[in-house]
Amino acid sequence: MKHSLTEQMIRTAAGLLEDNKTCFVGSGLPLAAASLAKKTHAPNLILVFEAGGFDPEFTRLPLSVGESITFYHATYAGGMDDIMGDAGKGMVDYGFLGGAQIDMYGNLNSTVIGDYFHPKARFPGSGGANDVGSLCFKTIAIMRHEKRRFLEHVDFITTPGYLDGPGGRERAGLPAPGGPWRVVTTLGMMGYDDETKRMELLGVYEGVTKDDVIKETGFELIIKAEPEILPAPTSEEIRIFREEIDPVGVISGKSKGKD
Amino acid sequence: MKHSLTEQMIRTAAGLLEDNKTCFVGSGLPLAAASLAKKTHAPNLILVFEAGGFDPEFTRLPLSVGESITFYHATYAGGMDDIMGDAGKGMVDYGFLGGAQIDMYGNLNSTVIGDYFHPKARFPGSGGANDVGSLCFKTIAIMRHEKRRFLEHVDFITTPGYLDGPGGRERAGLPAPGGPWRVVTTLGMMGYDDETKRMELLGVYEGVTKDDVIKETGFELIIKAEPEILPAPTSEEIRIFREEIDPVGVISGKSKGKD
Amino acid sequence: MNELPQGDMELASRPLTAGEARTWFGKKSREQTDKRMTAKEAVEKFVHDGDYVGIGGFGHVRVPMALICEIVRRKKRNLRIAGHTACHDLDFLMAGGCVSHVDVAYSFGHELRPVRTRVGDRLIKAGKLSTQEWSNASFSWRYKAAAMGVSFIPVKVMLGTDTFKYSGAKTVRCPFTGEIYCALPALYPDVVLMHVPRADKYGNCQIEGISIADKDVARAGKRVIVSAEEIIDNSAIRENPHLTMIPYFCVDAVVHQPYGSHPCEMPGSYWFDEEVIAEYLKATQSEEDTAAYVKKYVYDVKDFNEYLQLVGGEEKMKRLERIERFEESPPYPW
Amino acid sequence: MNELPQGDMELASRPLTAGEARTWFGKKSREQTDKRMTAKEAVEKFVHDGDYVGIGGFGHVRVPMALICEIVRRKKRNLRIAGHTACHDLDFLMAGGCVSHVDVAYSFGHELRPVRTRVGDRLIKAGKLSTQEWSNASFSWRYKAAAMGVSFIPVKVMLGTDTFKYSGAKTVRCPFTGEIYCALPALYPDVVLMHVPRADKYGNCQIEGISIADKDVARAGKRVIVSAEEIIDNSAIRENPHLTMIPYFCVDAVVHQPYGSHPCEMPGSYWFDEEVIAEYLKATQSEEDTAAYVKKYVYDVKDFNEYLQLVGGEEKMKRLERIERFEESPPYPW
Repeated sequence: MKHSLTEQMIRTAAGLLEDNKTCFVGSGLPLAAASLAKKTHAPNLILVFEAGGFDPEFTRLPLSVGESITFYHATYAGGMDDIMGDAGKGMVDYGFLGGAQIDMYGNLNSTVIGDYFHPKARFPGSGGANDVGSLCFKTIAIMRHEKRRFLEHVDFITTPGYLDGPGGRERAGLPAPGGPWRVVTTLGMMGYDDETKRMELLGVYEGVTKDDVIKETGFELIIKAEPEILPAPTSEEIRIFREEIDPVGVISGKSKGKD
Repeated sequence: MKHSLTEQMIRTAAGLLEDNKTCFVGSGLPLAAASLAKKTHAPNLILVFEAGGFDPEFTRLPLSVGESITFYHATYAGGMDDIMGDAGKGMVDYGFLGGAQIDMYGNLNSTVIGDYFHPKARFPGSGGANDVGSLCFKTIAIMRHEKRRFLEHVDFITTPGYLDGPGGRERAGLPAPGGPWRVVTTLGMMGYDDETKRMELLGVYEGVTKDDVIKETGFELIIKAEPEILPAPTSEEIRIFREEIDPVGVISGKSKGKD
Repeated sequence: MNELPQGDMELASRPLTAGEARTWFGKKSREQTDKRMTAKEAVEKFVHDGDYVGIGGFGHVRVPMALICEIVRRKKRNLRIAGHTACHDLDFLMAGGCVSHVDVAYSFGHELRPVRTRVGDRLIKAGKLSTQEWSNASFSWRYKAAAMGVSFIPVKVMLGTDTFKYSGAKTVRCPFTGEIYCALPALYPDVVLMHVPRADKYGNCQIEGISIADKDVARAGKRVIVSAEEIIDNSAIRENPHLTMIPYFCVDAVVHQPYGSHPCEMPGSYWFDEEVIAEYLKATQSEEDTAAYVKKYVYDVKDFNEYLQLVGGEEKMKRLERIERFEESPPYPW
Repeated sequence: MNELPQGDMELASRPLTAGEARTWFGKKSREQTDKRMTAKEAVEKFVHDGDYVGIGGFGHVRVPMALICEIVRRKKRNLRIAGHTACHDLDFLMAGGCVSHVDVAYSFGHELRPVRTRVGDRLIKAGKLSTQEWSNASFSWRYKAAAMGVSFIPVKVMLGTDTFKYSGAKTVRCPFTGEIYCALPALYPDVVLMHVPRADKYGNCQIEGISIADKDVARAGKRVIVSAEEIIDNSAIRENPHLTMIPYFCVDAVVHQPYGSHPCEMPGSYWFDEEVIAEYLKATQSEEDTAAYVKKYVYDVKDFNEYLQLVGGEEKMKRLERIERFEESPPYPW
């Protein structure tokens, strides 16, 4: 079955999630990825919502990380302070993040393009992203892979990656362990080099080359070996996504006449 | 009707409580006083319990400030952090305190007699007393009036009064306004001089003289005028106490064969 | 390291000292009086131009839209808003010309909806809106500090980022471990707007489901207006005192307003009115259409009940209730 | 003032750094597994000599007496106890010879009961028990700091007193207002003992009525043993997720123990067994009688259910239930 790029990204992100782990999810792609993981290899993955929902049983995709579906038949429905305290104490394993820009240390910008006081574009800001990036053990960024987004320096560090490199988080006072782990993009998947904390190419999608990735990355990517070809979604995974997770097409764009 | 000394003290403490105010109460005399106030001149006095109960409807006297009666048909039953946060923010007007010793600035000892590490007697410690003494607007101490209890210096400051006098609370960082207000004893009632923050005799019970009080006070009491004679409990007040508040005699001691 | 890092921005809302806090809250009445009034009365009495405003709920979930519409109708100006996931609530206040400053955590967005609101953008580009940055958890903890009656609270977020640099936060060292913490200033809004499922006439409120930060938000507000889907008897509150999330002594006004969160969701009761939200988002693409939207849905109706009629009345509300109960599929009309 | 005041005592339980906390709690399982076991198994597995112990409930209200009896039976030694209103719970552990240190807020007392326990007195005078001082609210906030994952929290109590001097607290200045605050160290007990009305087999717990500090105590414990009056199905937990006060991932062991708080009160279920408390208080007047009491009610019975038989069995329990429901007058047998 032919899959869309969105479905490829969702499958790649889903594959990162181990069973019986906790995961902060936002609405949209992260939730789709976590839902796919739950319906395939990680049935006991636990979804955590920053507004207070913990481990709900889904009936449809929420539009908001605070709407009632995020705590429908949940294990618990608390406050944001509860959930964020739990995360601070190391109870949340994964966190999904998005952004308009990312740099080689995984710092993310979801605040402004250009000067803060005279922005070319103003985005919603941190929301819970700074908190997730500060407190989760392993964060997974999901991004469009474009040169104007993968930058030497982001215009604004909304959410901490490794900040200025090795030891940067510790110097700033961020609690260890924690930090960026994977970046799932429209071209493939990156990780981070243990020593330098710089972004490293791990894999590409079928039909994408190393050079395609280099061309769309505005900083020097660490490439230690030929990137693996990431598995495409299986027919069953595509079916699950289209029929069970996003039948209306909120994420795929079908609902708004796209695809 | 002949009243007991306990009844006199309860009546005197009750008379201090204005309607529509909030009051931290412990079990025992404070609760009896607050209950009497509610059943006479202050029907809307609001009882607050440090463990989390707020404005319960009583059916019998609690033995513990945490037992279910302290939140039976209450307005709210929260946590100690809620209640103490409310108090810190100035939502609790009165607080009752007890102790083994008191000094002229209203500092109270409910921890040890003698040296801390080799005490002659060990008492339960602060409990919520330090918190009440730190956070309520006006605290009311209830004490036996004896020279060995009313001391120049207490052995241990468990609960802050005015500490070392004017400005003492502010220097220590305690939030203003707040502090000691009244002391109801087995002989009468004291307050505090505005300027010096020292204890001042305000009134005595029928049959008690100023000299009786001076004799049982181990520091110089401020006496600006002849102390007023405090009203004795009325027959109706005695009846309410004996029949409605403490029918079993838990507070009066009847239940344990005294009185 | 002698000099501890601190944010560059001046706080839009300075924390009260413990003494200032108790002086203010000490004057709030403890009396159990009937605080019911109309939204108009509540807004006139308790919302003033220039106020710093905290909003309960979560952006477009359980948000006090009836109170917000009334603030727009009464043309309050220069409000400064805590953007603790502020979506439709903040956006509509901006569309109504009421806002001069936003403390941003999540603002200027509508989460998953694909149409972007242009209201904040236009204000920022016109130099009519100042901002500074925080995070969602930071707001929760700033409110918690206020609820505790302290002026700051140490946390482990915001550190090392521009979110910190463009905030008014500071850093402190833990006196026990020597670690650096982000010191957040307590947030005491001048006025808090909150929508709840149930309240009694005194202001005791019950909320099911996630509480976000509302327990602390209500305790932090210098003045608090609550709107409620339903007014229940005080005896029902007292039957389950552990369900009282907000005690009456925090609350200054109680406004009875069924569907008071429309077009946003009321968990367990009614879903988003995505048709109305879509119409709004479309209108925000131009200044003129925005003004026309506000005129049609606020100025040209006398109150929120008339607005509810205008957007579809009982038939629409029953449909939103069926969607919330999973009895009907939701529309995605963007 | 350059030098800020600090307490003289060395902390009995140092706060974890944020990194230490997340390293410990990060290793706790998130898996929803059946954690039911006997009190014996739970105590053997999770309570070790020398542990710092936090106890839920309030002194003699909703206290985990079955777990405490088991600790006495298993002869755990040198426990250090958070005396956050510790009454019968702490006293009985001391009577059993299990305790070497108490962080006192309220300890060595039984509130309104006129007979004083002598257990603590004897230990202190024999030099067998060390102490330091805190207040009740301080304990609540020390647990809250731990629940938040931070190492300290600023508060406005204890300042200026000997309670502060004989504690391990310090002071800090607010970086915003310049005020002095008491800095409390986060409290992460090695093990927490907690009794609740209802839990599922995974450890999700519901509690009605006042919560004291239990929401935070459970989140602060490095290991947490919960005993429950009733085990309910996970689906019942999920019907009302906002009633989950303690989520399963905090909990290491679930012990099903009806009347698990006896002779103390279980709010809404059964009242104090004042006859047993009076017998205990009388016994504590001498070392020999104390030992005999412990032998009779702990060593000479095989478990808590046998103890319940010994103190009057079902008939007694039903009577305590009637008293709690106001259907019968309580005895005051001291």
